[in-house]
Amino acid sequence: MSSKKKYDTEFLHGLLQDMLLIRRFEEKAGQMYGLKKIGGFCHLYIGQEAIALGTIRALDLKRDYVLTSYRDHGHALACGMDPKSIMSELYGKITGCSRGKGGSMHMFDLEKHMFGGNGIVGAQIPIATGVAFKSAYDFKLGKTKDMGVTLCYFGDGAIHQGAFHESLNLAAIWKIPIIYIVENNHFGMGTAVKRVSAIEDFAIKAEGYGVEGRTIDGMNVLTVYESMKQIVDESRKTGKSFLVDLKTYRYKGHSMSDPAKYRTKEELESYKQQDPIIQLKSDMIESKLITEADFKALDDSIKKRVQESVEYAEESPEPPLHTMYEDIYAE
Amino acid sequence: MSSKKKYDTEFLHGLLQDMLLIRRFEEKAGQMYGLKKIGGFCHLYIGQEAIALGTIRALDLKRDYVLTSYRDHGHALACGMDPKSIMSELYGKITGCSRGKGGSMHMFDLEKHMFGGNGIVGAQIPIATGVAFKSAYDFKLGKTKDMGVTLCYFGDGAIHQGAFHESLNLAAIWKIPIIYIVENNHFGMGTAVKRVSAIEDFAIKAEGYGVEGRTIDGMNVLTVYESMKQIVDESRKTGKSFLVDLKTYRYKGHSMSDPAKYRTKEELESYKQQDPIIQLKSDMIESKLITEADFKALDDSIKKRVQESVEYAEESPEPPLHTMYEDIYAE
Amino acid sequence: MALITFREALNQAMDEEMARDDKVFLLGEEVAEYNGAYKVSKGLLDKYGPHRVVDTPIAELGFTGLAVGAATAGLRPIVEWMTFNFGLLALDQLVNNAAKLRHMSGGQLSVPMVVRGPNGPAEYLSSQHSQSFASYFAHIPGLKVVAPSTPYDGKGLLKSAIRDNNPVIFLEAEMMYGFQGEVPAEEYLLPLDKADIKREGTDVTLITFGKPVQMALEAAKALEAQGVSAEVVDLISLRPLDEVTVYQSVRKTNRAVVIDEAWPIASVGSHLAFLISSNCFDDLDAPVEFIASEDVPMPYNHTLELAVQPSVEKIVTAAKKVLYLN
Amino acid sequence: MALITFREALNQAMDEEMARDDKVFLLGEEVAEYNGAYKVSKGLLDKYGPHRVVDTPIAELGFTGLAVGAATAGLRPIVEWMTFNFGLLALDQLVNNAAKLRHMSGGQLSVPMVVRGPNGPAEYLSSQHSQSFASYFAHIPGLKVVAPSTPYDGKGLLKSAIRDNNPVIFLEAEMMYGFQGEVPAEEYLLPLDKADIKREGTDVTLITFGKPVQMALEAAKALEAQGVSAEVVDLISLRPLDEVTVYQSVRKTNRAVVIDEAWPIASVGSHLAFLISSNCFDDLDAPVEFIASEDVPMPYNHTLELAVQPSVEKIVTAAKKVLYLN
Ligand SMILES: Cc1ncc(C[n+]2csc(CCOP(=O)(O)OP(=O)(O)O)c2C)c(N)n1
Ligand SMILES: Cc1ncc(C[n+]2csc(CCOP(=O)(O)OP(=O)(O)O)c2C)c(N)n1
Ligand SMILES: [Mg+2]
Ligand SMILES: [Mg+2]
Repeated sequence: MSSKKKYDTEFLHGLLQDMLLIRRFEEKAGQMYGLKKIGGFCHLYIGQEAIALGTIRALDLKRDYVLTSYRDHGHALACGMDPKSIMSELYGKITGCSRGKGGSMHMFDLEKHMFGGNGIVGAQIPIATGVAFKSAYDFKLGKTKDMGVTLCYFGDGAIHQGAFHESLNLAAIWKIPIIYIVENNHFGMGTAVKRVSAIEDFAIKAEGYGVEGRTIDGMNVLTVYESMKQIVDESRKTGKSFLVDLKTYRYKGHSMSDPAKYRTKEELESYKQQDPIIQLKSDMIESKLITEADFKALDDSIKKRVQESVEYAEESPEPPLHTMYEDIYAE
Repeated sequence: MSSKKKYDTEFLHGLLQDMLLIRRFEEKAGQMYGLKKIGGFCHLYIGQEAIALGTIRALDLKRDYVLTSYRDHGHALACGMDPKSIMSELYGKITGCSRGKGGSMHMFDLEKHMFGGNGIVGAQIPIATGVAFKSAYDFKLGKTKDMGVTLCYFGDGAIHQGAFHESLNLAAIWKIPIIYIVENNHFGMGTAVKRVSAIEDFAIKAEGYGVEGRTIDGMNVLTVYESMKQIVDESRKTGKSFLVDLKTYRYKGHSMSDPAKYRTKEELESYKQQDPIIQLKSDMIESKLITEADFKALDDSIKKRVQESVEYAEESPEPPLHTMYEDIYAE
Repeated sequence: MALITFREALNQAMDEEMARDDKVFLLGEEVAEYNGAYKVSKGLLDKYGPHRVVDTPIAELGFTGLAVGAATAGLRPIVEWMTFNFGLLALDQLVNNAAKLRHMSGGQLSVPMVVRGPNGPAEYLSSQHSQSFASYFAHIPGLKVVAPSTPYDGKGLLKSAIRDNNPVIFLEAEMMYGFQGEVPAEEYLLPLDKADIKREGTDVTLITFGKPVQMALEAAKALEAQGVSAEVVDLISLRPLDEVTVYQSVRKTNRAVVIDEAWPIASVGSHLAFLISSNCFDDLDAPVEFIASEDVPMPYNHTLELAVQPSVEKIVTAAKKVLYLN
Repeated sequence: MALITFREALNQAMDEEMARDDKVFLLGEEVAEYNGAYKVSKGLLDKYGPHRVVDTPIAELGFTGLAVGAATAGLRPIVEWMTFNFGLLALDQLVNNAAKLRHMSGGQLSVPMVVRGPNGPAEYLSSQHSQSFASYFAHIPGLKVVAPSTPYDGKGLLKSAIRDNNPVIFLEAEMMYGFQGEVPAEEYLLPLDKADIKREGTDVTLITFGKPVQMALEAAKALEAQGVSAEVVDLISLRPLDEVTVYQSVRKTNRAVVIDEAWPIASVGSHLAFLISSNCFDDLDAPVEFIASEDVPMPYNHTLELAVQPSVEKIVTAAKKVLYLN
């Protein structure tokens, strides 16, 4: 592996730190869910960290945008949102990023260009296409010199929604700078990909729309980053859209109530062998960029940060009753 | 051309006669529309006759099914529906096949397995998939030895609907014996295919679903028939589904109110040079199967039949007022 | 009679009807191998196999439309929408097709299918997952719509819905699956078009359907303690509306409170409140009170989401208002 | 003032707003090169070019969702649905997304967009193409809904809708595009939340919105000839409801007829009839009369389709009924 050569230490450090932040944050969210501090659906991102980090680091969030599904804590963190505002949102507190209105599935940060968090499978696909349309529009009207790029994440289950089909066609004919990212964790709830798809590799679908398809190992954050960097640059310059199938795995059940009996321990273990955090860590240790002790220290500081987010959420006030009438209409 | 060798005269005669029946029926419908005997949307099939005939003749309508869009007079006639019941329906009379409830877009004949006639672009695609699902279901439950096959027609404009995407995937994963037929007349209303699609040949989309794709000249009825015969047989035996892109042209506007200014005279003329009726007629004359005089006689008899359908419709009674409460719920 | 849950009652209904008629099949997301997101279809895959208990891709428009087609061709599909929130994606197939194919074909086609699943507010799910769409279906001629409130009703109605030759929308609720109630061992069917008096009373009529029926019964108990005798009418059928039963009750009590957990504007509840206002004009001693959810998207925060919805308290207060008490 | 058609008025509104703000763009099927299926967008492509007047594929869910996204990112899309019948395919994007994104993001996002096009019964189009879905939108918090009835209102309201920072559903009607009316040369805006008294009267209030307003005005004329003075309230806004204006009128006339061309159950019309019944309980001299379309899918046959819908005659009869005449 070549991390040493191509990247500066700080960049790699950042990746490691933020993947670890997602991991620890999600573990804590799961724990707090067990304590009934968090309710409803809560979809953890553990195992898929390389995707959020590897893709979002390829962006310039001043002009680029991120939209995803309900499995959105990881993307929110990768966009630089404060763990406090996310944990608080999980608690339904007024200090949450969405003022306790959205909960787990609806993390938003307008300033950081994190546009949610959507609970309807596939609904974010046309919406993200529209966000990206704005970038193309400004460019075509001569308002910008190059385009913002939008990343649109969805699952292997979501790809069969009509919304996917309609959006890819729109992106292709209007040259919309968007990258459609299948976070292919091999299951939509309890349904294995092959039970609902006659094809295995979703990149094949790209050709039917005249967009470009790619298949990428989603367990290695540097592989993800490198491919995405290239794709994002091309999309920015040309307005081309891409369909990227990133193979990954979720370690936990679909949501907190799912015992995940539909898969084998062995399958799960084989993915844990490729754990994105361990991969990068080993690589960095091998390259002498960090030591085990450094890692331990990093991990401790992250755990502390996560714990602080819990304390913040615990101490934050409930939204007052009258807020139920707020945040519905804009002035 | 080889019509003489492969087909018996009667079969070819039937094709010629029924294409001519559609042509003359549609011309008359257009005329009656001009006289305000018919109202609303009326989408004529002139130019596309080879498709309805060439495909439906490949079926066994005892067990096979037909579903199409609002441009449905041709399919209704090709399924063997009486021109009287169709013209009467256009007049909104109680003797119409749909008792004056449906009009031009909703021709149905349960017994002849003509399942309509749908006014929502693309809506017939999942419905037809369901009709075909019934055939697969009976087969899987051991009730039948081989399967009925369903033909599902839609336009080059309809293919961009999500309903298309969702249906093809269902057909592929469940091995549903259905043939998706794009009647590619190059325009959806005033929109040329290439303005709403980044790919030209829709058969390419098939691969993305794991179904088989074909492109066929839709102006030659024998070409259509031969390809379809083979496809229908294969689908019947294997439950395979197909996506077939049949290239054709509509001579008239989209509906009666459309002056069709979006295309050139030359383009229209070039298709008229390949007119499906003239092609078959010339071929049969060349092969000495008919004479010009035979053709004239056939045409006259068909015109008479069409005229009779008008008289029938004219003389038929209006639906009584109380019928507005009928045909809504089944017992 | 056995005490079983609403979930089990629905399961029994499907099981019995699938055993009775092999044209009946179930399809939806996670209904087979996972036994249903809410376990309503538990055991059916094992019993009837994958051709009759069918896991679908996440493609509501597609598989609902497929069911419409299969129904016209002679099968009797039961579609499970994981929740009715997702059913919006499939609305065209129900409203423009299932409800109209018989009409547009002049009575030739019929569409014997059931669409069932949880509708209405759940818990901690925010705005996209906690809404009642009852009015969307009740609005549409060509559909039948029922909303049971007990295991007994659920079983009898679902069996009738499956045997009905029309598209029937069958509204359940996530929070109801655990409700318990008595269900006889013998087979029974219930009519799809009849309201049911769940409790008799003389002073005020509380009318609702689905999950809030329990609230109305609790409110009736609380009112009893305060000397008020409340009658509870469980509407059951939202299309057609059993107006006769409703009017009979209101003409007896002369006071009505309608409860609907949907948003107020253009709801089944306000429609009913209008019908009563108009048809019992001379019998009413007070304007009809109508309790709906607050006219806002559902917030995630639990305190807010409870405050948004109808409650026993709100019903008691409304009943007292029409009685001019306090 | 110039006499122009409803179609031209809408065209002017879009034209002026597109000239004023280059964030405004129009998209939909056939809106550009074809100038609109009903020619409402005539000339806009020539004036603003293909980046701002955009022909879409037939993909209602996709392009409506795209507009939602573009709006959150700062543009001001006007979506033309060729007809609202096809909009059912896109309902998820309006109901689950456009109406809720602001709420779910705790007030961060806004969705300034307009969805417009013909809604309601047209002529000779059978069941799938001739239906009013007004109640589907009025039901949903997070949306605004307006239904103008004249060129003047159409222009002023559409301009306001385009400038509004929320998703506005703008209901037109195929049969209305040719309606003529006076429109001033100077720019004007109209409020999205106000009803309008279209004719003053003292004996009975006729309340409706959209296309049937003309019918109500004709009915008022016919009633005048019979010595009855009818007030006509044009509701205009279906969400929010301008209850004040409605109640003021009913409290003056003590009699109300509500007309809605949708199906009756769970409609805007019956909701309004309930609100009046309840809030003007002590003022009403007769139960509110409600005229909707018959509760059936629309037949193609013209005689039947006219019989199904509200009519001047039906309104006159209802007005007389609440006045206990005949
Ligand atoms: C339209 C819609 N249908 C169904 C659901 C219920 N649901 C939520 S997540 C999910 C599975 C999605 O799987 P996938 O797209 O692979 O994403 P993953 O959860 O694996 O990240 C389903 C069926 C929903 N939220 N929305
Ligand atoms: C869902 C929906 N959107 C729009 C329309 C209006 N419309 C009717 S036909 C048509 C064009 C369809 O073109 P195509 O699929 O190519 O079929 P063709 O008319 O060429 O046979 C459109 C946009 C509709 N009926 N349904
Ligand atoms: Mg997945
Ligand atoms: Mg076409």
